Amino acid sequence: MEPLSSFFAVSVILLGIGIYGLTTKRNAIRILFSVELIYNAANLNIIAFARLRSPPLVTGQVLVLFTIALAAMEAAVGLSIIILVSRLNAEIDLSKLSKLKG
Amino acid sequence: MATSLLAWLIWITPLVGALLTPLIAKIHSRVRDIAAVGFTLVAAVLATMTALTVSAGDYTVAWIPSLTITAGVLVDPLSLFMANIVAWISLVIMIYSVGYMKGEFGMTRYWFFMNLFIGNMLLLVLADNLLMMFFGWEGVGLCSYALIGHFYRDEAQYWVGSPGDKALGVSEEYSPTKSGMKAFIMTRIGDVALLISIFLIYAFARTFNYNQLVIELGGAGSWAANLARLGLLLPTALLFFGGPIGKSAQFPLQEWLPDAMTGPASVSALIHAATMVKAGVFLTGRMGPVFFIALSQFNQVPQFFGVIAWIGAFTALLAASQAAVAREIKKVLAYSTVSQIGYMMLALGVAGLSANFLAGYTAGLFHLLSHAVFKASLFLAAGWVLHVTESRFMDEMGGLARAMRLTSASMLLAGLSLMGIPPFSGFWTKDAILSVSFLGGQYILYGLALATAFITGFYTVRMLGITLAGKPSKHAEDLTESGKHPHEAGFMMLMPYLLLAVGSLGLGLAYPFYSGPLTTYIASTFSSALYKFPAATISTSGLTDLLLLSVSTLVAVTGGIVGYLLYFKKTYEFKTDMNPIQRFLYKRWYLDAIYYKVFVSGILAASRGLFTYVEQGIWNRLNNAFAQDIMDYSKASDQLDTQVVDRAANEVASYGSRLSNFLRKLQSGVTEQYVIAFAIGIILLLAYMLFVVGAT
Amino acid sequence: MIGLLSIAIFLPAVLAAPTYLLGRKNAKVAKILGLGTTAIVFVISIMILVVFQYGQAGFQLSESIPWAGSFGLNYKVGIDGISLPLLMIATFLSLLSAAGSWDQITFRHAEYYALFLIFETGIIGVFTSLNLILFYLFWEIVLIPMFFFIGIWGGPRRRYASLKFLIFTYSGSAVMLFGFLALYAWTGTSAYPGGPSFDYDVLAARIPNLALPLQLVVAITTFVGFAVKLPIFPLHTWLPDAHVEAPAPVSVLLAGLLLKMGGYGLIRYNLLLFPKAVNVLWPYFTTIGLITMIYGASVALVAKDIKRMIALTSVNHMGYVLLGAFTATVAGVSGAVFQMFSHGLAVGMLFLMSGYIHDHTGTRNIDELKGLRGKMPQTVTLLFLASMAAMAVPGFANFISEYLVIQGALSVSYLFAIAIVAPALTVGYFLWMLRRVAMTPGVGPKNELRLHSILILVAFLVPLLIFGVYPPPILGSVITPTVEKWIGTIVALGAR
Amino acid sequence: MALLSLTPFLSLAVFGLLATPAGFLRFRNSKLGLAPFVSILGLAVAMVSTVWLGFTSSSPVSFGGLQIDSFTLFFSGVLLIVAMFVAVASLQYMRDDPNKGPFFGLLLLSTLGMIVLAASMDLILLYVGWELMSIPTYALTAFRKNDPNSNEAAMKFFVLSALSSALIVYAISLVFGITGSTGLTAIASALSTAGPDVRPFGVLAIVLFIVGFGVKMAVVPFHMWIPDAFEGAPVTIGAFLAAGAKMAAFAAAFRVFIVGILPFNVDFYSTFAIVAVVTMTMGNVAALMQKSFTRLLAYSSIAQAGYVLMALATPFTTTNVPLGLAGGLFHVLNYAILKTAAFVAAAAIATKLSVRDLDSLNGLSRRMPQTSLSIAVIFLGLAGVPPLNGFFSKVMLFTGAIYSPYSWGGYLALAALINSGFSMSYYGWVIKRMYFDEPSDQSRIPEPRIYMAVLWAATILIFAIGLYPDPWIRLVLSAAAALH
Amino acid sequence: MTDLLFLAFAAVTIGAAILAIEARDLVYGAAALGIAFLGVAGLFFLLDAAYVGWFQIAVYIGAVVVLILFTVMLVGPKMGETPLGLKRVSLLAAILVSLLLGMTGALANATAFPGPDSCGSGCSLTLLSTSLLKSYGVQLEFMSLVMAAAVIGALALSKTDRGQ
Repeated sequence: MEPLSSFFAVSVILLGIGIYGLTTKRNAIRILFSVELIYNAANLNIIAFARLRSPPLVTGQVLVLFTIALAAMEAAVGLSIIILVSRLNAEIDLSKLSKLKG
Repeated sequence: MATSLLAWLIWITPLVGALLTPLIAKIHSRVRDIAAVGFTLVAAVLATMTALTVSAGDYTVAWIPSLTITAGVLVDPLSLFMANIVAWISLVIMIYSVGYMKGEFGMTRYWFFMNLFIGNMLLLVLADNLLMMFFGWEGVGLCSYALIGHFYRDEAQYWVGSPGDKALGVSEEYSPTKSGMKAFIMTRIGDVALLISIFLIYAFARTFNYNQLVIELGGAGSWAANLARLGLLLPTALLFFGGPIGKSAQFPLQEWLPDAMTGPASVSALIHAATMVKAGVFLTGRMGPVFFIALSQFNQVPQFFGVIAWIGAFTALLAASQAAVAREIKKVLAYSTVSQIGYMMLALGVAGLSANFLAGYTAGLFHLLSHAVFKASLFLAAGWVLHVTESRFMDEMGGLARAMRLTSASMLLAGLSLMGIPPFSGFWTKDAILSVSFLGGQYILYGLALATAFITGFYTVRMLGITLAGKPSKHAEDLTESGKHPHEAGFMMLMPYLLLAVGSLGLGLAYPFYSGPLTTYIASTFSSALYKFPAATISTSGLTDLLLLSVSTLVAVTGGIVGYLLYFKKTYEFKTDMNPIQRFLYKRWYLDAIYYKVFVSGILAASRGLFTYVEQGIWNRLNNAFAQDIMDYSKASDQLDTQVVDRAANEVASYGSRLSNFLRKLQSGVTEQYVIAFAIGIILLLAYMLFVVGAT
Repeated sequence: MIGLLSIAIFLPAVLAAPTYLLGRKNAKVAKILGLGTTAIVFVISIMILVVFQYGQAGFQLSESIPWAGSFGLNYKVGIDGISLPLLMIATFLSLLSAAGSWDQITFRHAEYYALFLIFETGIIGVFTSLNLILFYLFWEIVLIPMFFFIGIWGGPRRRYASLKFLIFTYSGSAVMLFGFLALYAWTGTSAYPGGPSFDYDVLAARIPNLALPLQLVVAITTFVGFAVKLPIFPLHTWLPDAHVEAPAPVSVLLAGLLLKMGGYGLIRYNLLLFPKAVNVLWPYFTTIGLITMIYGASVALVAKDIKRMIALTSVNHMGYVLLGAFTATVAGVSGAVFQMFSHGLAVGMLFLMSGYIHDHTGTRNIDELKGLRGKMPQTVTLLFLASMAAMAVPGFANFISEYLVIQGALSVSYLFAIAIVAPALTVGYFLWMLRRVAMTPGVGPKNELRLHSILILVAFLVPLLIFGVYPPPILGSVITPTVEKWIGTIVALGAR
Repeated sequence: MALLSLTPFLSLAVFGLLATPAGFLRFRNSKLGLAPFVSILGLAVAMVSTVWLGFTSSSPVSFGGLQIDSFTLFFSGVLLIVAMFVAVASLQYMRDDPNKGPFFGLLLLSTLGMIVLAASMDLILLYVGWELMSIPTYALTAFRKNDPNSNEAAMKFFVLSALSSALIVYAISLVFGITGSTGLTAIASALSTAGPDVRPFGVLAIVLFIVGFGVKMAVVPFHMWIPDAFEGAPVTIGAFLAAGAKMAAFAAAFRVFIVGILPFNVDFYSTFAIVAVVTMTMGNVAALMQKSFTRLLAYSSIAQAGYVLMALATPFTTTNVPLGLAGGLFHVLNYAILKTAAFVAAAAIATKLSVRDLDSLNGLSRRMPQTSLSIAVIFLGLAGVPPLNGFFSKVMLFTGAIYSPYSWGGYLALAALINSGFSMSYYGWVIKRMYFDEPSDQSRIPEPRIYMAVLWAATILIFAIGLYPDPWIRLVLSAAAALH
Repeated sequence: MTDLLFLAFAAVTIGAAILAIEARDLVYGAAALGIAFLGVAGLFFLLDAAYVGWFQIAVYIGAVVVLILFTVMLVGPKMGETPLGLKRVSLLAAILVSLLLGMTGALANATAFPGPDSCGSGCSLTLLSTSLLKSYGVQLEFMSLVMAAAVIGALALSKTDRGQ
């Protein structure tokens, strides 16, 4: 089996892509993508950590089940907010959503 | 104890009287006047009774316990001598005031301050310690200030100085309020020196009490020794003398007294001739012996007493020279007072310089007595003359002798006494001073004093000649034409100065009889074993005495003759174009102007600078700027604040609001920028944890 | 058991609520309740005066109730010879100021008197509390009513002045609080059995064992807090603004009492708690005091507004307190305490008078006040007397106090002879003011104060004169024994 | 019976679920409907049971990862007060909203999530609680559906909050990786023996936890959503976010750091100290120039977060007394009351004046005297003026800092005190506006009774806690001890 | 074998993730995101977490991606995205991310990882289900409440109110 460092590397790269997306993208939905990628990175980490230790732990899988479910629910509410925003505003471009400031 | 209460009451009575005056004034103005005189009378009687019944001693009560300071009344020959002079002359002048001040406004205030003054003066004289003395000292200064400015409405008739008088561009005209303030501040300079000295003495002696100070003099561990060890004894003594210099108007603080003539004549007579200005002489007399003993242990006597003597002699000459050209009658008298006090100081100074301390000492005090009498008389008479002629300038008088015989006679008597013509009291006492300086070997001082005597003769005759003799001036004639004939004063006013003038003659006639006993009496002040004065008496031959007497008389008479020749025959006219010497003297040697330029203008300029550049310029701005910026922002809603607030924003302090604004603008509302900040935050935290805290 | 002190402290605050509620409908009720309460408190303070045992050095009438004991906080009050004069002047000036407010406050009476009573609670509390946090609590309570006094009832620049006042003093007290908390923490270590505490007596016993650097830190930080209130030279700029804008009765409180809080704190907390630190710091503190004295006097010399001038004299006079306190001599400290007492009365009178004059003439500009004598002869006489007191003319209590301070300073170092410049300058600016205001020919019709106003002003004078001539009742049997004891203690512990 | 300890949770869950359907029922023809009363009843039951539990239960009770100890009860009390105030104020504020059922339902569920956060001794539960708290607040922030500001606020809030949730999960993953457990006690024991090789992961986890919690705690620089969200959200929800969500995040942080990570030999204290100073300074400085009342409140709440952070920087004294921690908890209580009340006052102003500009506050004392008075009291409390409640918690916090074993403790306290002094400039400025400035419109404005009830209740609490702090200090000390 | 599979899954995941972020069309992006989720699920399979893998596919692809697609459809015409005005921002982002990655990499390098072990009972589904229901019952309860809340919230937000 691959060593933990490989999985960790994938996880960190996913985290990086997520943060990159967050910082450079302006579309709300795409920002949601980025957040989901970070979740996946974390989940991958957990599973890998749980499996690649002696003895392997089942708790990791339980944790990931929770995070997957909760992230999905969060995404659901987030998407409904996006829909709401799109109703009143011309677009869901976050850089245009800057009436509240300073 | 019961009898010592008499001594306490001497100074308490007039003080209480002063406080009661406003209340009594509510009853009737007449009652008020009588009561005011009455309080003084009680004080005078008490003073005499004390002298007769109370045994010498120091009567004390607790006062400031944290420093074990007591309050007390010191009954000894010196204090009683002074107290009696002060109280009785005050009484005479108070009586004069009843007539003189009739119908003037602010009489309640006048009586209040007069009695307050008398009370404080008596306190000054009777106090048994320096601190209480200082109370009185400040009190008389304050009353003087108030009374000089009595005519605070500043009507031109009460000013001093000829219209347009200027020296070095500084106006030499003084209104009552201005001169009052000048007097207070100038004397205050001396007071500061005095206060420092008192503190220094206290710091080492741990007492203010005169007797204690003397008792603790002896030995190596005494306060004087400790002061001397630090080299502070002589400075302390000299600083102490600063007080007398200021109060008694000696050089270099003599300039306030001539201008103090803006006060009513009675005030001038009481405060600026007879009593307060003598406080300096008294204090020197009080502490002089103490310093003498103290300094003699360290051979520093000549330095201190030399200063006194030289200042006295120089002031005498300086003031006399100014009196010789003065235009206003009261100013002549004021200069003369300064000059005569200079004599007294000279005497006290020479006392320390010569072998026989007591001779000089008593000469000074005797001159104090005789001067008090004749100068009070002169002032009071001058007051009447001023009143009658409605002018303060001598050149607007003239020929008064015909209409006012008694006044003229009394002025003549007192004037002769001032000149030092035998057998008037002034002759004896001035001669005593001259002879102690001569016999003490101080020939230069003697020369100065002799010169002064010459000028004194001159200016006295000049004054009498211009005012009393000759023809009436144009001003006087105008007055007569308008129906205001010069006339004699009423009894209540005439009596006081006539009495004093005659008294001056009487004192002179009786001098040979009482001088011996009185000397002994005053000398008994120093009966304590502590006063180890040089015992040597100056042995003089009768011939020397006679010679000295003749010389001084001759000099005074010569001066008088010069004056007579110049002023008795001609009508005097005041001319603005004077020869250089006259101008120099008339402008008061330019001392006043220089003082003003240096101190008043200088200090004001400095203060203003401090205010403008430091207070407003730096601190206010620095501190304001922060609040300032808040206000700037609020201008939309609050115009007023911004308009009032100084708009100069300070760079340093406005950082706060600028930063705040910067942070506010940083909040751009754009989410992606928030995320960038977020990412930067993570990096910084991680970096800190890794590199500073250390991950491994 | 609630003692006299607690009653004196809390009675005003308790009565503030009815004053506000009942006074809202009828201004007169507010006035009567406000004035009545201050009168009652004054009577209570007289009772305290009766009960007080003279000549004793320790704290008396002490009360101690656990308040937040879990945190070392106790409600602890008591008075000694240092606080008694200040307590008396607090109740007395409050009474007079409330009486002076009768005419001079013309709107929003209910709020005014309610705040006034809260202020009185605060000020009495400051002078009596013996627990650091309790002290701080009262200290801050004083701030808020004052902020409103200036901001609502003040002059044209009131908003600016009130905010400046608030920010300055609050920042100062924040720094001071640091000192208090540090004291709690540093004397709460296991080296000191009994757990951490804010109690004054406990701390006084512990601090001598505290290391010098720590003492220095606490001494300096608390000094900042007190110095802003006092105020000292570079931190004084809030004062002229606050005084000028505040209504006259409030200026009385401000100058008469609020500044004294700083002085009291300096003596009670800064001087007496840190003997070792004082030993290091006194030259600096006294020098600051000296600078403050001279600076205040110099700036007052050119002030055009009479109120501003009086305000700046406070800076001048409070410099004496600082100088006297840190000489750490019996004379200096007694003088400082006595100076607070006498200055409170003198400057209070001056401020109240400036308010009356302003009401009657419509101006406070010294140059415009020329000829006042014609309009208000009695007032001018009183102005004379008050100025004499402030000038420290012998016979007024101020002379004794200023004298004692200078005496104390000179006994420490002869360099302090410079201090004598200050009284000379003081006389200068007062006389100059008097010359322009009082010594000029009277103009205009007579417009004299009413009798009760004059009586209020005279009431200030009475104690000034009595204690000026015969100070032993206050100096000898109250202040000095306490000061002697404390000075003895701290000198033994290393203060100079 | 141990199950009784769950009453607060159960009542919030049950009533929270009931509230939504109850929203469809009318109550005596009133426009309000039944939902608000159901939810207030639920909150009351939870509150009463919490207080009752506080007085009766002595030893901590555990259910799975749920631990009911005095820390939990303390936080549940605080959060319930906040929720109660918010709910009551919302009676007025949401009067015309047709969706009261979901609103109050979500409010209760979110409150439940907050309490779960405070009670969780297990990271999975912590995460569940975190989401239970967050998800309803996203919806609540967007609740003014036709208000673009509300939408925008919700959007920003959601984006950053979701990011923070993701980072927390990532942090949990790392901690799990190191320790192989999600229970905090197990984590603590594992970390105490952790070798140097896992330290880097631990450090990364700590950073991510700080960031994740920091978003809700308003730690600079993760605070930037806060002013926007508070301004855009319905004002009562602003209060809920500022006082409830933030304090719950602190509860989570206390649990994780004090219980879980404390034994780990990494000096995170100085990190927190720096973060605390930066946060309070930034909050105070930025508040100075704000033009809107709610934004000013937002920045002041950021500054207050800085003070509470000191509890994490210096939790224990040299004598190992949790003084700083207790001070932090006390400040949580005081801050929650003060800030909720401040937002309710803002709501009162916003409903009546329909502007949130600070200029509208000019001369408010004459137009809305009760509101102005309570704002003045609240602001003085926030500034830490005695004898108001904020003073004592600050004193404890600052003392704790000086008293801590770290050499920088004194500097931290001094920085905090200077900040505290500085903060008076904008608090005083607002008071000045209300009391000293002239209003452009003199007319008296009627003050809604419901808001006034909340404001007076808060004012009384502010004074009561300030005047007699002893029981509260004891309470926070025992709560702090429960953590340790 | 597993090496190859790992590499494949990892490559698919990372590539799809980048595509999801960078694809111009959001529908493609959503599809790419789904593929990335699939890749992660594959990695889960590799790590003997089959149940979690299936759960991932069900929830992420079955629910999340579908929701996203729906949203994209609904919002559809307003999907425009202003391009970054400044290249510098993306440069900054790249620098930030690489810094983050570098630091994390440095962290990871310093850490010794435990070696793989046989799975044994640790991977059994029974254990998972029992521990989920028994040990984490409370968590599960609360998660159901989160679901309820999410549903209520989503409904309340998407519901069109009368008269509006």
